[in-house]
Amino acid sequence: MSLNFSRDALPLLLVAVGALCLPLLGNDYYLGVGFTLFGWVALAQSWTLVSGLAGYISLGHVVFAGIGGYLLVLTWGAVPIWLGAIVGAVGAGLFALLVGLPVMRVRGPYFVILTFGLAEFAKYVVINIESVLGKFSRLLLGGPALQDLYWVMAALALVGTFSVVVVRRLRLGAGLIAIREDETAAGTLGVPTMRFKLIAFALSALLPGLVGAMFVLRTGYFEPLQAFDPIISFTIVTMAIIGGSEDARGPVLGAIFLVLLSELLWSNFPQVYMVILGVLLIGFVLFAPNGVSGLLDRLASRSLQRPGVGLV
Amino acid sequence: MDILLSGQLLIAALIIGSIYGLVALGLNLIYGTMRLLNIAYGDLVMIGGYVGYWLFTLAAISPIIAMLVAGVLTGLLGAALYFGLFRRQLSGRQSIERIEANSLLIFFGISIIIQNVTALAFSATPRTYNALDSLVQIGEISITQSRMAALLVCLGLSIFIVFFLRLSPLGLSIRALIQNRTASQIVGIDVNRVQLFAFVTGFALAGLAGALIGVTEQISPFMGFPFTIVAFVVIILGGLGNLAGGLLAGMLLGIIETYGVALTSANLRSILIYGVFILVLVLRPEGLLQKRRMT
Amino acid sequence: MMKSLMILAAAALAVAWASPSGAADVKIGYSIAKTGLFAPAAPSQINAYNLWAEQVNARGGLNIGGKEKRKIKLVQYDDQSSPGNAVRIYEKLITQDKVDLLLSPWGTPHHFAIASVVERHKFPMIGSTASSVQLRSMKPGNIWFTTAAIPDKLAAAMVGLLKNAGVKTVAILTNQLPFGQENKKFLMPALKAADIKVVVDSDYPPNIKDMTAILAKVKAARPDAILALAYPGDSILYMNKARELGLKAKFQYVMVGPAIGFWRGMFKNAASGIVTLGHWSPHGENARAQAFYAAYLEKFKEEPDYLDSVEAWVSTEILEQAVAKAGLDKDKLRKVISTSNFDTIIGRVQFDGVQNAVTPTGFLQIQDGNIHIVWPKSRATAKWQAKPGWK
Amino acid sequence: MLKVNRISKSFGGIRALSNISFKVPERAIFGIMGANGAGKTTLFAVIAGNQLPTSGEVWLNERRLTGLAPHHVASAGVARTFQIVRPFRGLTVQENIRIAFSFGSGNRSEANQLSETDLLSFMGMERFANYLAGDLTLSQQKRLEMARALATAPQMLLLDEVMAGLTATEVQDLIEMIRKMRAELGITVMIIEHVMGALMTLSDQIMVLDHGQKIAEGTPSSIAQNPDVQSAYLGVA
Repeated sequence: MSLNFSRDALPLLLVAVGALCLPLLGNDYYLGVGFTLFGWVALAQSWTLVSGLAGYISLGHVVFAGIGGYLLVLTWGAVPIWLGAIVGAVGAGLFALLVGLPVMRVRGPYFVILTFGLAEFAKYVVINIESVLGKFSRLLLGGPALQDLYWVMAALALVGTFSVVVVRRLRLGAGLIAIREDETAAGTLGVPTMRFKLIAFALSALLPGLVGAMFVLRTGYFEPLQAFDPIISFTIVTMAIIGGSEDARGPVLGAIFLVLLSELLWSNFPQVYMVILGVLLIGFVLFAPNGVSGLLDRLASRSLQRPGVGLV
Repeated sequence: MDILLSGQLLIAALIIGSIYGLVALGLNLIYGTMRLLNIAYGDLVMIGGYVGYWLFTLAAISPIIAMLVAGVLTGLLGAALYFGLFRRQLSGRQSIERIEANSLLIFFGISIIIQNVTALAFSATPRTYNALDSLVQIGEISITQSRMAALLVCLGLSIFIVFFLRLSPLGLSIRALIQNRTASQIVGIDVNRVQLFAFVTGFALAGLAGALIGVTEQISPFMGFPFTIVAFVVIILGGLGNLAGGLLAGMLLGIIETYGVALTSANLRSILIYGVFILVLVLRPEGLLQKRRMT
Repeated sequence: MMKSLMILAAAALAVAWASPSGAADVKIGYSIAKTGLFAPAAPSQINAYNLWAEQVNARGGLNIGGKEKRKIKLVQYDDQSSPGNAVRIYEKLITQDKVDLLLSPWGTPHHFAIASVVERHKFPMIGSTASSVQLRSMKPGNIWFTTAAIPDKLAAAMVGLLKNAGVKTVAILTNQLPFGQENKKFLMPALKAADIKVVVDSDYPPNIKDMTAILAKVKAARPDAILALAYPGDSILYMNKARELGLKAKFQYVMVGPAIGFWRGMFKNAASGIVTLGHWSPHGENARAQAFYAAYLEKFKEEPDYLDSVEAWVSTEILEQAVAKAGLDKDKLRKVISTSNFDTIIGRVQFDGVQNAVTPTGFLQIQDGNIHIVWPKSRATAKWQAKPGWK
Repeated sequence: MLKVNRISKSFGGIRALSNISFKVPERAIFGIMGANGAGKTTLFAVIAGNQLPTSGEVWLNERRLTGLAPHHVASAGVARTFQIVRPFRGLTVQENIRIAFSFGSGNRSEANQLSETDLLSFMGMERFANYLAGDLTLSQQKRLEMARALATAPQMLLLDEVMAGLTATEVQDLIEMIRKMRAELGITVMIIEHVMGALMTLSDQIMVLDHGQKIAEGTPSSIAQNPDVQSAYLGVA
């Protein structure tokens, strides 16, 4: 049961050391980049729990961030901010539990499309609630400073990374991987498939709820169309594919890779950046399906005996 | 209540339904035969829109002709993509689940590329043009020529394709491929050729529909996504891979869009559509019109 | 680990160095949507900024406090339509790129999102394409809004115009996006107070694809006026369908859309008589307005957007005049912007707190292919006319 | 040990199983034969909880299995293999087995105290321990499936055509192995097989299905002489 350095310790170290070092660079810009980076790490790690491990690819993970953000907005002023954020996370988790029962029965491409549809559905429900409440976008004035948000987000990224490292070592993780590989076989071998899928789905909703709340605090502004923007879901998937979704390394490497790339290119060539992103995505899917971390593994060992998923 | 009985509402439902049906038909053809989830589909509609725009603006060519050009162009793009990216994927030993998941991501990449190359080439500024805009009067109902054309072309083409698939030898092999891939190979169907045909036809239909849609909407590099969503909703309702089911589901969605709104309230439009979509997926993932499959 | 951090740092530095920063240039930064949801809306604003920088540089550069002239270098980033990215970009512009001045991003959400950034860094910025009553809750001092189209004022002005046109009944169709909802919220009580009856009131989602059902109800109700609180996409739906159904209301208001060049290109004569939101027209006496219109048309081969291009241009005019007085010192600049009078294409502008205290809220009408101010009467370039019917 | 009571299963209008009843005594090797589409695999799916029967019940000793989810059936002590193999392709052989170990029935009998390594050597797969399951040959994958099923420490094992496509020597090895399972681990075996010779030598008892109906049950020799079986299955008119 020893800790595998590359799979487990590396991503944790990357996040922890990164979180401590970025503020040393001195200005808001780096904190801002860090905030975004860690936000993506937390989201992509959460996604990995259900989509990487159990293989149920969610194309609607933004729904949890949106719900978290919206609950924070609804409780704004009534409860302390930290409590509002926690309400957001719990709300997102409960929502996952509730819809998970029917949703997690649906498989393959149906599941992918269903999660997408679910996020859009939730978006329009929130738009209608806001319209009934007579609200037209919400302005939250006097939220926490960037510094504070940065540390919270860094902590969320660390928790997210840790959760993937831990879950992979639990029976839960082994069961989820078995479900991904072959759900029917997993069931006959004694894996309680439905229960595990539900747990994974609910777990994968908690952190995004908090991240969504942080996003809202960062801009001080809430509008459903932005909070439930499907691009967020797509970006999560892209990061996981480019990084690899087998273990906790993938989301960290994917997020770093994409954020760096965007900081480099995006200034002067926004559309070119997007085109490169598209090319990269296709390239990784075709030639390196296990992402950057898969490439690392391949470099590390060239022997015939393959590493499998590294279950412990 | 008068509104519900009016011909105007009926024809609106038919127009939307037939556009949805045709757009979904192309997507379904590609999914059915190859299990590829083309989420760049709406972007092909966008390309069709631009072809119509430029041909009209630069050479005053009618959208009716432009739609054929658009169909050929997107069809060629389809052929290029098929040979460049997908043929290898499809002939490998990968499992269907793997192909589906991969294709989703590859097409997402293609979608980003198409959108942004278009934005680089033509800028993000929306474009519109004024063509086929005189009103046609049919009894009580009046309708612009462009929408009339959309109705006739989409409906006609859809029906033609469904009959083609039922009656022609090539259509038969496409249906065989949709039913059972391995068996098709065994009975000697040239799977590669049939796939190429379905892929190219699917792409061409999107471009063609796009040229018609572009007459009545603003054209911009990012206009495609809603069409992708709608097409997916439609083919889920009709059953993934079920071509005739998709056409009927397109009509059904057109009816929800018009009569649903008339009966309830317009602000519930998207909730209604996504609600039906989610219910169908959860309760009958094989589609409203598909028989339950033996497991 | 350290390696990737170093890469991160190196990358950021590379970006900073890559932008040539000769002492002679004034760096002016902004973020805008080049990709994503809002990308189609952004060019009207980008064009205005580019035209301004080009004209200023052709005049020898930006007048800094009356002492020197320096060439303008625009630093533009894509915010991918996300307010969160806009926040990050303005932080980068201020702390990393160390720009001398800021221009505003596109859209209300983005303005609101970056308000706290300019406030924290005490960096004055003149806003442009944003409107909401909520902007008044922004802390004054580092952000200002040029718009006169704030929904509560709009409601009052609209009622004035409706009464003037002899309207007794209206149908209201409202997009569920924030600006539509906000306008409706203020319009309803104002209409009631003025004894104008609302005969149809229907909200619809932003991704609506067909308006037949709604407009059939409107047709049956025969209102004097139709107020379509619409955005560009759905305003096209409205126009197509209203024309097919032959809606005869003499007053037809389409909120956002008609002010944009491409929109009018689509409808040509059919758009005649449509009233829309706006308080600028090139057809008045204002020489600056005529010059701007001519220069824009020549450079971009299309008309400016009567709302977005105009607001963006006004913000550059104010910035230019303020810098000429105050130089680049942030404190002086803040003081000058807060207290001075500016001469712009929408006339004299002065701020009271965060908002434009002078420009009256107005409406435009398309008449024979031209766009005229028809309200308020004091600024009208033409009289309001009943919609002539659909050709 | 296992009691199947009037099981029927239909899909739409098609009856895949009608009114099947039989008993499997403890430590038996119980063979099932029948043509393709006779309902054999459906029967396994119903016993293992992969499919719900339209009517009827399955009992394991005193426990009713019908209606239980597959993982509950597994923890009750019934394991199965699949006609079309379903290894966890992206996992190594060892990982495949480890998963079955950590889930599985949880009540390891005294006879079945095999460790992971024991099991690998029992099945003769030690040297493949670190291979990806997807890289194995078909016959190795079939072995892996059996190993994995054994790792759940079952009281009863359902083997679905594990010999199809194997060479004569491989078949012989497998027969020995199945006998060893019963002898050393005390496992009751139900086996579907098309390789007639193997089924005849292995089984204590054989049941014959035809179009979802049970047409015969008895010892191998009695089955071989049964005229109904001969006409329906062996194609002897």
